[in-house]
Amino acid sequence: MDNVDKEPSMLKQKEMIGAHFDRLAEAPAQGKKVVYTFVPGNLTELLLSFDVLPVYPEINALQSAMRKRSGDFISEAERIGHSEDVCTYVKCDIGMKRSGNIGPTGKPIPKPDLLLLSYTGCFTFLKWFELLREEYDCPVVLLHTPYQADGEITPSMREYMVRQIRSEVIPALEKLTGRAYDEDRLRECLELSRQAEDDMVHVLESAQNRPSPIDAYFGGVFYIGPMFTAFRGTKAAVDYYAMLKQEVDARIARGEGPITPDGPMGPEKYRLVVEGPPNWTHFREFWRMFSEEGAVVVASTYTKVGGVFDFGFRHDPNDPLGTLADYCMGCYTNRSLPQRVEMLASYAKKFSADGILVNSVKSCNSFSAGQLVILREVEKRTGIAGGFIETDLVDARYFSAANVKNRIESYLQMIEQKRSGKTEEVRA
Amino acid sequence: MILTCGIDVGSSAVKAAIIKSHPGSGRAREGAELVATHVERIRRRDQRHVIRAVYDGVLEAAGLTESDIHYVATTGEGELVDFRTGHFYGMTAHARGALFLEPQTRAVLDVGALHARAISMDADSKVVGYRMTSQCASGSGQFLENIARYLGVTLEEVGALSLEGDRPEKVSGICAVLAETDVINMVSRGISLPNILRGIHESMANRLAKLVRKLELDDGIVLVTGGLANDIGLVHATRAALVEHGIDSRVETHPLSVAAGAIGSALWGGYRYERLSPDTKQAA
Amino acid sequence: MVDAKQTVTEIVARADALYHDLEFGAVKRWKETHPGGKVIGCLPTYAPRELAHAAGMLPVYLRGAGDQVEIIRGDAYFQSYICQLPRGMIELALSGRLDSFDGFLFPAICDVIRNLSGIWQLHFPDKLARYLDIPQNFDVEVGGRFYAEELRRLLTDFEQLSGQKVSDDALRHSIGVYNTHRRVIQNLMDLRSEKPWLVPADETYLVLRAGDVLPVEEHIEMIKQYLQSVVELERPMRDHSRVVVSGAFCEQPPLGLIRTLERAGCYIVWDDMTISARFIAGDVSTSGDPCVALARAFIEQGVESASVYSCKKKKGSELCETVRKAGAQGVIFAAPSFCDPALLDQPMLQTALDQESIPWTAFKYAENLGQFQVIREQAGTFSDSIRLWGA
Amino acid sequence: MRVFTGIDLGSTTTKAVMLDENGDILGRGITNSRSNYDLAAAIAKAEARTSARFVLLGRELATTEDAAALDRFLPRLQIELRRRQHLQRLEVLREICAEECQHPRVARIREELERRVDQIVSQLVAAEARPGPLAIITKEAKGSDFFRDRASSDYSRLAEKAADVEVGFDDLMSIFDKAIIRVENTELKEGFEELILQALLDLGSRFDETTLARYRAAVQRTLAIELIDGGVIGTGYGRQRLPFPKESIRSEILCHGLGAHHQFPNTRTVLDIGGQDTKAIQVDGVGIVTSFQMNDRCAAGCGRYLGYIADEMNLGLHELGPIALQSERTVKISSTCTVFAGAELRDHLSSGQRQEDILAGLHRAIILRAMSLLARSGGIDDEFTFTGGVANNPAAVKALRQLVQENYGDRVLNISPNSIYTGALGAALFCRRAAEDRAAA
Ligand SMILES: Nc1ncnc2c1ncn2[C@@H]1O[C@H](COP(=O)(O)OP(=O)(O)O)[C@@H](O)[C@H]1O
Ligand SMILES: Nc1ncnc2c1ncn2[C@@H]1O[C@H](COP(=O)(O)OP(=O)(O)O)[C@@H](O)[C@H]1O
Ligand code: SF4
Ligand code: SF4
Ligand code: SF4
Repeated sequence: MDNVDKEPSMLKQKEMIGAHFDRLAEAPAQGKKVVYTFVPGNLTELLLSFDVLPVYPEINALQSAMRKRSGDFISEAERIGHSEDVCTYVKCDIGMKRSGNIGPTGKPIPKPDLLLLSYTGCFTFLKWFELLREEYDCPVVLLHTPYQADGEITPSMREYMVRQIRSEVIPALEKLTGRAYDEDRLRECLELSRQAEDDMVHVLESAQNRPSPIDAYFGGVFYIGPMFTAFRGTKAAVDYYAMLKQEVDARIARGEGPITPDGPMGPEKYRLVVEGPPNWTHFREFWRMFSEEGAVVVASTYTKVGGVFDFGFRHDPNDPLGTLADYCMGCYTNRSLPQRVEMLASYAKKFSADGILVNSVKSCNSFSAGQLVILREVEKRTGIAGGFIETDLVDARYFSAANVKNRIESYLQMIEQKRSGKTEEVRA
Repeated sequence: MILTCGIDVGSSAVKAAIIKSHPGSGRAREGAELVATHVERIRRRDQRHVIRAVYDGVLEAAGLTESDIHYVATTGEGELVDFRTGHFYGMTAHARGALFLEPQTRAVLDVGALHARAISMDADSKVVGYRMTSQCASGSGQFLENIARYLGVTLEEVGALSLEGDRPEKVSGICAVLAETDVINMVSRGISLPNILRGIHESMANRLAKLVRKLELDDGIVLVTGGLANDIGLVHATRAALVEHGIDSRVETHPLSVAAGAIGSALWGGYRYERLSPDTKQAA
Repeated sequence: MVDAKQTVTEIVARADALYHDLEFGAVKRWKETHPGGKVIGCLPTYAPRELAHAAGMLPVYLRGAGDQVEIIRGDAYFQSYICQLPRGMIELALSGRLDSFDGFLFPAICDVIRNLSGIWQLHFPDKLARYLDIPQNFDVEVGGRFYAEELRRLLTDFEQLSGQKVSDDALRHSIGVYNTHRRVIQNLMDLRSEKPWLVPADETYLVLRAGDVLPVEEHIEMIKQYLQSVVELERPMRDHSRVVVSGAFCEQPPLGLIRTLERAGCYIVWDDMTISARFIAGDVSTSGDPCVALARAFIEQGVESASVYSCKKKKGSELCETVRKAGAQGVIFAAPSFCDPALLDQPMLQTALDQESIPWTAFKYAENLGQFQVIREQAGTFSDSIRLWGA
Repeated sequence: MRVFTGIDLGSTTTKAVMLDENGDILGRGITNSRSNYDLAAAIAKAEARTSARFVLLGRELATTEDAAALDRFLPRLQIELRRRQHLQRLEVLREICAEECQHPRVARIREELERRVDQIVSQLVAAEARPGPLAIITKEAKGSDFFRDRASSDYSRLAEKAADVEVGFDDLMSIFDKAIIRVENTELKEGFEELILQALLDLGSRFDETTLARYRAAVQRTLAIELIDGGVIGTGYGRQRLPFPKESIRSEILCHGLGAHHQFPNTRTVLDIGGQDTKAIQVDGVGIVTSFQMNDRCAAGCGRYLGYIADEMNLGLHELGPIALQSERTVKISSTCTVFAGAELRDHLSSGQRQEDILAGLHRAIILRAMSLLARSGGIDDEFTFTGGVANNPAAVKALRQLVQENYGDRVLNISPNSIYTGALGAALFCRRAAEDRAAA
């Protein structure tokens, strides 16, 4: 987005993230504690209340990919014995660690003082931190989020989580920082989260407009950035989302579509719902395959991995630990297949989509296993056209541009053909 | 004097070697001599038929007859050799053969028709580690062979042509078959033969380097064996790729590299022969 | 002697037939002799079969479709980069081979099995499809409590399915039966590490796999008889190396692969292929609240597994211990392609082995793999290097 | 006359279909895609023009001749036409082979090599020049065979006989391998006019002067018809490589869907197995694609697979199917990796399995992969149409029929003798439609 006009929110976001990495780089000198944790099911507010800095290995991995470094990192991990078959996020992170742990801004990322294995819905996270544990000599604390197998959160699940937070996570943070758990501080953070969440949902819902003022997948990953990482529960996030909301509302008022890496998008021709994470190694190229054809993504599930807010959940300052548990268990990755189908079908309707497209990534069993069934079910329930492409998160070897483009084009032409209903017979 | 014959039955070629060694020279087979080698591509012929032809060929080259041979050792698809005395597994044989050809060898890069493998070994040719390509044929000799066929050059020309390339064109696909399409596209975009071949070599070399990189190598030479050792373009690219991957071992090849497996198994045959009981010797 | 040989042949033939019968004739026969009895299919790795047993049901382990069934519809459900097992499961289900099953249990082991439970819920709404979360917290008061509650909830589902109320005594009885089962299996494993030439890998495997479908009491008898007879056989000891096979706890390698390993000169003295029956080491307590006892046993006596977060400081110490105890000379890592848990575990386990100078080799397989040459070469070289230079 | 052309640049073959103003098929052309897409498109298009002329000739003749006579005459004429083209190519082959023999690599055995290669080519020519229905010609007439495939299998058979210690089989084959590529990329010199007159001459002795005169007149009238290019639409794997504007390119999915619908209007499911990709497509009652699946980045189980097998067994592609049909016991084949196929094949051969049983297994393996894709795209609805080059293979069709029956029950299975042209046909239909739209606008 270098030669394209940037909106103020974009600049602000860049600045926020830059500042975070600066803080991280200075953490050891400043005596600040660093905690590694994951995006889905993160306890950012709790961490903030202890004044520790979070590092999200997935974010490092995806940033590495966008900077075209992931290939080297992955091959480094494969060199030390990791299989070609497994999740490339893990390999990218391990490889980055082995290559000096330099962050996206070129500054070093400090070693963790604690590994907070608070994760949601993916077994690979467990392995990931087992692997990191071997790399670093630091304590690990695990928060196990039970899966919503039957599409609900039972009292037993909630109790289990609260008990873990209370008897394991909090004591570990207390021990690390030497300060006592401050519930009031946590409540304040949760209140700030709630405010930002309101505005973010407003932005995501704006895609119901025609044309949609946002791209809820490619653009969406930028919008969720602050919310899913180090900024939830801060004033900065509240300001960012307020600003973003304003910009989006202004675009709606002007009847404008989303901003793409190549500037404002042309006329909106196709409205899609996308399931699955994006590819990061060819992010712009990938986006362009859609934007050039006039396809805009009006809703995606990937923007819900770090929390599902659009069905009403908000962090609740009145029940601090309970709300953290609910948040973790509610993340998209912790939802059962039937719930995911439900969600996609509701998006298709709510956002008047022309099609549902699955981007299946080789890395991620958690997302991918069952996506074909999801696709069929959503097609069946909504009657809109389904499409399927395969790429990977951060392994460029699995992004075959020609192949992906071919499928996307065929898919969009299919929607077009379906819509126009032109046929031999009709014309004859 | 013990005369042993090693036969390496591969998927694209059959290789044979006859070794003369002294009784009592143990595992090291100090003073062993290579008497003759013989190689034939299978090329759509019946394997058993080729095996026989190769055996006859190597005997003729050595000026020996079947009854002179004390032990026939096989490697590769050894089951097909019904006159074998014993069998040794591929990497054991290649490591041994490589050490014979080049005593400084500490790692072998065996690139054959369908597989590539990197083997690290100690000074005694004991295999200490290895990596292989997976169940996918991309980046193997067969792949190169197909491409050569497409491009209308013979295998013998491939190496020299590739060295002429100055702006190698990257092959993107992982799949050998899809890479063919890449190559077709290149031709139609007017990329020169040398640059295409060099691009392929570089991509293969990169894969090979990754295999080697996963081994923990001591000093010493990396010897390329197998059919593709003849391909100087690949050897050249492999050298560069290893350097790029931060491996400073010297990469060498030997005119008899292709027969390394056969030579190795013949040497092992000598060792085992001495350990056979007298009556098995009779039978052998 | 002749009798022993015949007994072994018969047992193995029966086990072989059970292994190959993907129409699940044994299950149908069980249903005939147990009118109204319910059958629950359990996916790998570990399922608390005691609960089903106590409810008068037949728990059957399901491990994909092996190498005999052609996968047609199964592939429609999974991309190429997902392991083979779930395709096999779908194929079995859609081809009607699982019709005689009344419910399915999907233990938490990996994302694939977890999502498979969702597919089941979507596709087979009239059958019980139960995902069983296992705790990744190993405090008896936290994770143990949660797991005991999960077990109780599962028991309620089983009671509903079978129409039988399960008393604590009944459950304790079932635990006792499975304790015996665990003990006879341990005896077989012991013999295997002592005299592997008496119990070839493929035979042991088949006999143990028979326990997937047989009622536990029958299986106990089968193993006992096999053990009794096999020690009487004169089976020659070969100049083989002794290895542990690790990583094959879920999707199973084809029988041909197991045979290939032994033919390439490796005695398998321990493996995790049938770990589900040995997931809990030793007896489960038969006193007190039985669900709590099962939960405790899982937390305190559960074996190291890729699907369970390892709270041990050093990953792999348990594997090194196993190698020592079984008197193995090396480890063969055999994992299903695309199996994240097994494959992500390996580097850590390998580091641990390296530190103890235990040689290892690794390869991947799929349950329907048909070609073994590469694996034979690899295992053969591994065995060669142990034998030609080994201590 | 305005004509509309669709070109399907496949990964292995390039096909062209030409429609007239009424949407009737005038001509078809096919060539190997090999190294040069532009050239391949040009050759396919030129072939389509030639065959269009032939169809037009038929129309002209129909004005003067009675139907029965035409039925006797036209097929013969076509055979002769093809024979002429074929002989022409053999002559090109001879020249290029001779050039290849000058390469320093073979200097050692040049003379002997030259002699034997020439002898082999002469034998090929002799076989072709013999009158009567030749295998090559009738096969080609079915729209399925290539000069390359046929020539290479015949050549290698003869080469095996001609080889000895002095001039090895490898030496002989390497000359051919190099030459054939150049042959394929050579546009034939003579056009339709010379060829057809030659062909008429060949048949001349069978007709009386007046009939011949009428025929010649018809040829002249045909040649007088101007074929005006009404547009070209490209599709297929290589479509991006064509110097076409974007609006002249259609996805091959849509083309196959529409083409199949045109051939069999009741089609609901389409399976296309091409050289490097397999597609399963669902279409609705008017030919609109509703869902589709393609194989992923791995080319396992596609048409090239059969190509490798044929090479491996030293057979022509068209021979595989008929041999496999003789099987009584299908061997189970596990790997569909194209490159590994050869190894697996040898494996089974050396373990004593019969060739036809292995081949049957290989065909089944391919179809099994396709079945998965079909299942993924939504199953097989009635009617089911099989398109793409592999549909020419009877063993593949048999395996498909069987598996469809086993898994979906009774389904009408449509296969057009021109199945390989389905994509190109779809493209041509789109082309004609676009022209109409332009006219309407
Ligand atoms: N001069 C050469 N240049 C390049 N490749 C060669 C040459 N000679 C042989 N090869 C390749 O070597 C391969 C055979 O190698 P080999 O080690 O014998 O394999 P295998 O043991 O599997 O038969 C063939 O695939 C062929 O492509
Ligand atoms: N006569 C034939 N018999 C059997 N297979 C054939 C025949 N002709 C073509 N094929 C198969 O068709 C494939 C080419 O099909 P096609 O649909 O043209 O593919 P693409 O469009 O990808 O080039 C070849 O790879 C070959 O396997
Ligand atoms: S498997 Fe998926 S959810 Fe799990 S760590 Fe990898 S990318 Fe993330
Ligand atoms: S990717 Fe290509 S080379 Fe690899 S298995 Fe598939 S077809 Fe074979
Ligand atoms: S084989 Fe591995 S990835 Fe597949 S279901 Fe089993 S544990 Fe999961």
